[in-house]
Amino acid sequence: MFSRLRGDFPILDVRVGESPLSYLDSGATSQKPQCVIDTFVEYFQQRNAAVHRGAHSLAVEATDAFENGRIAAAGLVGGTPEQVCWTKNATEALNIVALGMDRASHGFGGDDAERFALAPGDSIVVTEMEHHANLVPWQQLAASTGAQLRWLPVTDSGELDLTDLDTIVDESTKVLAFTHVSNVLGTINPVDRLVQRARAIGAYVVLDACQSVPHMPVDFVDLDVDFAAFSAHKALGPTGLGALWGKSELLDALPPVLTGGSMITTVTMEETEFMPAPQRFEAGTQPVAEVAAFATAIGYLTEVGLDNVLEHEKELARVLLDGIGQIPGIHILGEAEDRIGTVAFDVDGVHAHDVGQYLDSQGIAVRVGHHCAQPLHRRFGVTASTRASTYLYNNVEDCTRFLTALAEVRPFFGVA
Amino acid sequence: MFSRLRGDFPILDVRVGESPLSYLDSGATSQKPQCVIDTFVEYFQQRNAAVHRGAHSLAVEATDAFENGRIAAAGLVGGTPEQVCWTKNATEALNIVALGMDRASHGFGGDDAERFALAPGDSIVVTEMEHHANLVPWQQLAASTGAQLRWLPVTDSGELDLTDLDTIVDESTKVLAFTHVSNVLGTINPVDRLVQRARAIGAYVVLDACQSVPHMPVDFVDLDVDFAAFSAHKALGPTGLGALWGKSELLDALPPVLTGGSMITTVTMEETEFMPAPQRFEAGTQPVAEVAAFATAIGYLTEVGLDNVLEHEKELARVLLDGIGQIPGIHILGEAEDRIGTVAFDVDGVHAHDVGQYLDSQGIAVRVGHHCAQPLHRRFGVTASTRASTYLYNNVEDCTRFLTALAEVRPFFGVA
Amino acid sequence: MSTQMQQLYQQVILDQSRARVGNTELLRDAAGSPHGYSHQVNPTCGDEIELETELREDGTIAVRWTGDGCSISMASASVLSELAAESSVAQMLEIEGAFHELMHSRGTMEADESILGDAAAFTGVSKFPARIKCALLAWMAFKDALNQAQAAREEKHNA
Amino acid sequence: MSTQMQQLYQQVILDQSRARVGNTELLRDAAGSPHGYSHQVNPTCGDEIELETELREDGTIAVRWTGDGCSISMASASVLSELAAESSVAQMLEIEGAFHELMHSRGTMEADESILGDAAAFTGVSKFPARIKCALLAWMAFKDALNQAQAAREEKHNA
Ligand SMILES: Cc1ncc(COP(=O)(O)O)c(C=O)c1O
Ligand SMILES: Cc1ncc(COP(=O)(O)O)c(C=O)c1O
Repeated sequence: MFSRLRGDFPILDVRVGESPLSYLDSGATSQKPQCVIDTFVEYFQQRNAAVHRGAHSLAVEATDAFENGRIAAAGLVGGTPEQVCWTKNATEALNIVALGMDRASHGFGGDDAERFALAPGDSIVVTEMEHHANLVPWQQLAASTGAQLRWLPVTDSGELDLTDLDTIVDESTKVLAFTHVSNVLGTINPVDRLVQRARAIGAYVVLDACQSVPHMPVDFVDLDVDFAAFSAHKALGPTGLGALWGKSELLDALPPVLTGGSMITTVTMEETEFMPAPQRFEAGTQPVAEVAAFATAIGYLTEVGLDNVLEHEKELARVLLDGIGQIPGIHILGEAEDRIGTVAFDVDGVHAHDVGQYLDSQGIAVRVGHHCAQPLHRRFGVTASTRASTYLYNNVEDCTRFLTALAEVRPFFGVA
Repeated sequence: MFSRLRGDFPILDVRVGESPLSYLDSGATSQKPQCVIDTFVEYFQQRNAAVHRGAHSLAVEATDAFENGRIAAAGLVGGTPEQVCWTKNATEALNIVALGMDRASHGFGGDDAERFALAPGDSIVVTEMEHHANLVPWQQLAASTGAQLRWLPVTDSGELDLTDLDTIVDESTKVLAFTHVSNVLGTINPVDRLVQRARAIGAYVVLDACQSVPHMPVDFVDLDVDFAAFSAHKALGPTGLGALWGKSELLDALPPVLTGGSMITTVTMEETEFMPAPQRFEAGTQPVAEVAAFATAIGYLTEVGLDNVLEHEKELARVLLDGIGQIPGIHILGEAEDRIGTVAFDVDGVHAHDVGQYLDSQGIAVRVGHHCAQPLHRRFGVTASTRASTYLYNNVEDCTRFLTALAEVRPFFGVA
Repeated sequence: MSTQMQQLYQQVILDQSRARVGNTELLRDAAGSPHGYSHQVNPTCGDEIELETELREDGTIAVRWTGDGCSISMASASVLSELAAESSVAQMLEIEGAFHELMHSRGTMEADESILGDAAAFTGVSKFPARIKCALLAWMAFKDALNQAQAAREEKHNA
Repeated sequence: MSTQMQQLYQQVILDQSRARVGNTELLRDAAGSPHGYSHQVNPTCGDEIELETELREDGTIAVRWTGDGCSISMASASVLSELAAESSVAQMLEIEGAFHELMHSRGTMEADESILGDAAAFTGVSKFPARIKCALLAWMAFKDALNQAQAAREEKHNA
């Protein structure tokens, strides 16, 4: 199955200079199958209009496309369509939660929102492996409310160190925010264990699901998290779209951050009443074509089966880990057993940027740098790493081409 | 010229039931020429990647596409590319300013941001004709800082009533936020006069340029505003994209609202330093395909010439105003001389929703409701209106089809 | 004129939208019996209704409303008021359920006139997704206000 | 191996990236003469440089830096330090200007070796937009630090 579906992704036929392309940067953003591209074309050629606003036929069709996207997303991650709020990316989704709590802490949202208020003496817990998108907003919330920011450390093998879980997450903890899967290490974190602890002390759980939703079956209801964020562009969907998922009763109580049209009931010059979720978080004209295209992407992913995707990636991860292990002078960051097909590493004596450049000259696209996780890199004593990340369209040949080129890197730069 | 370019818009060939489509709802969102759609296809088939992040060739091409969009936008509205910050829509852009000032008022952004701090005793001035997107965020800022919200009233003819300008905008005023062109009345407001007053008392000027940028030549540098917002989807561009424009020294000082990846320089677990504009406002993965497509849209608009677009729309407005004036029982909202091709009206005895439904049955797409301007409708003593709004692809035939159908509305509903 | 338009704007609807049965000043706390009040807004178009229900001693329901909206929403409030005048609470709940189901059928359902009475005239609305909310506005207000009236009655009993 | 790669990674660059001329502990306020300091970060990849310039009495410039980055950025800092040791302030500003222009030429310019010396080896970098910042990192720090050193000298004169 996986060898056949490569043909659905036109970009895989692009050549880089004289080389074929091996795209191993899906952790940053995924490529799109033709059916997703077609949905864009079809939407703009046949049904483009503002949603939720007009009585005219195009507007009705556009609204249908938009709301069907919500239904598809709820099918993908669990819960009801009203629990899915569209955002520009996952970063906005995480910010909506942190900034909504900020506003609640400053008296917005009335009694309903009081449950989200933080104050000095409270704590927010994140982890040392967070993407900046799930770290910086919490730093800002801590700064704004006087709450303390704490974090769970990471072990040498790239897993969360839960030794002190019960002291780090304690009675003072109001929010526990962590990533489902590390975008650098590929580690799948034990959501159950963390949710259990949060429930025991009554903290809200915010899950960064950016690297899980595209790569494995995920059900936020089963996981029993309170809020979750993911982005469409990493899951075969278009750029310009992410989603915030939340428990309805919480979403309806959280003060909105971006305000304006389409999220209000009554507006006078003096004051405004907001709609319930999801509209309350969807101010202004929405990414409608993007939602329509994402619905197609979700259909595609569901057809393939996310359990199959995970299995396929685990196989590729095995090939990558084994292969890299045989090349001298390369240190893998984190070797967790439970993982997706993402592997980051450091090359002795050659900076990641140079590694990436060399691989690119062979048509192999990887990501280099800190991957928006500076603290995690600091934890491993490096400022940058090279990351190969796979997806359902990658095959063993991509991996072996990558490994062959990687073995040439240190000789090329004269350090072996 | 204008008759020829209709062929560039595939959606205009869609049929609504048995009728051809007359799309008169461009005030809500515009249709897209084929070249813009093609850019999407080409981007996703050939150059899709995360920008500003990878060293690999696709990432370089994607970054080029993204940054060339910024150059194109600066070409459209004046200033330098760094003055253009991409947002999800114009609503986000306006919120970035209001929420940035909110954060500045609460001590964020250090000394540089102090100039944006508001406190009790200060005032914020808007107008009675604002879209909710340029009203609600300022209400929120007033609520959060204790500043007073004031507004300029609207005359019966649908223009800003500037009689009391000097007392409404006074020494206490820190922000003057107003729309360049009303999305309901079509009125073009006298930016010069308002900017002059704001300069005299040292207030920041925030211009909602959503309805001007698509329909007429606009140069924010010439207008001498401090911040401005517009959206791509109303200007032949894709959904999911808007822009905040600002003076560089102000953008660099305004505290960011959404935080996360790609907008930081250094992140530790404890704290974060932000990049200057535009990156400081572009957290997370950006709408890259959308920016690429918008660059194509800008090229198209520039080729046609925005002075020609305005002239064309003024002609259509004349046809609409004259025609509606001859139908008994219809009241036009605002009859400003200086206007774009947007006309809203109230039909005696028939609710706007029913008017729109009738027109739709003839293939004529208009918008009905409050058009995200409840206070303005209240000002004119109605809760809803019907709005016909034109763009460069509309022709006189669209207007006459609309007028013929409109004349049938009251008879159909038995009120004439 | 398309037949869809004729299906949508049945003569019953046009007539009822002018008749506006039940459109009268609200009594609020001046109402003698246990009562409930609801204010519903359709944010899309600004349609609004304020509706109150009063549970009279004799088991009948009085409905009063004021509002502003399109012919569909006004006709729906009018038909609702007419039906309320002739029905028991249990019957009204049955009608409400049937009406809700009909509206969400996207034109695939036959209306059961024996339950719905004049409300069956709204069958055509279900083919116009943007108008379903208009037809349901008064019914949402009714359901909400009725709940409150019932709660108020409970309270009175227990007091 | 593509010829573009060979153009990018000239032997001079590979050698200089290992030589790291000028890579030594900073003196900061322990420096005798007027000096300036700059810390530059390339947010894309995390490359960092801390660089200081000292304006000696005899008109020469001392450059010291510490940093962490790719071969291009390290080689660039190294070449810069070598050039600084042989050049006047005016010459360094000329080189800086020429280097900046070369980097933004996208491969369309011939490097003027008589001005640029070893820095001409970076010509190939200008074809790799993502790497231009790497090559410029040390130069941005140099320009910033030099400005400060000059300001410090002014101040000393005026004091
Ligand atoms: C005058 C005006 N301001 C603001 C907006 C909001 O723009 P957007 O929906 O792109 O956020 C609109 C359009 O909806 C508008 O017409
Ligand atoms: C783990 C993780 N969290 C958050 C993000 C941010 O997502 P986005 O860029 O779509 O906002 C990413 C990807 O960049 C990620 O990998």
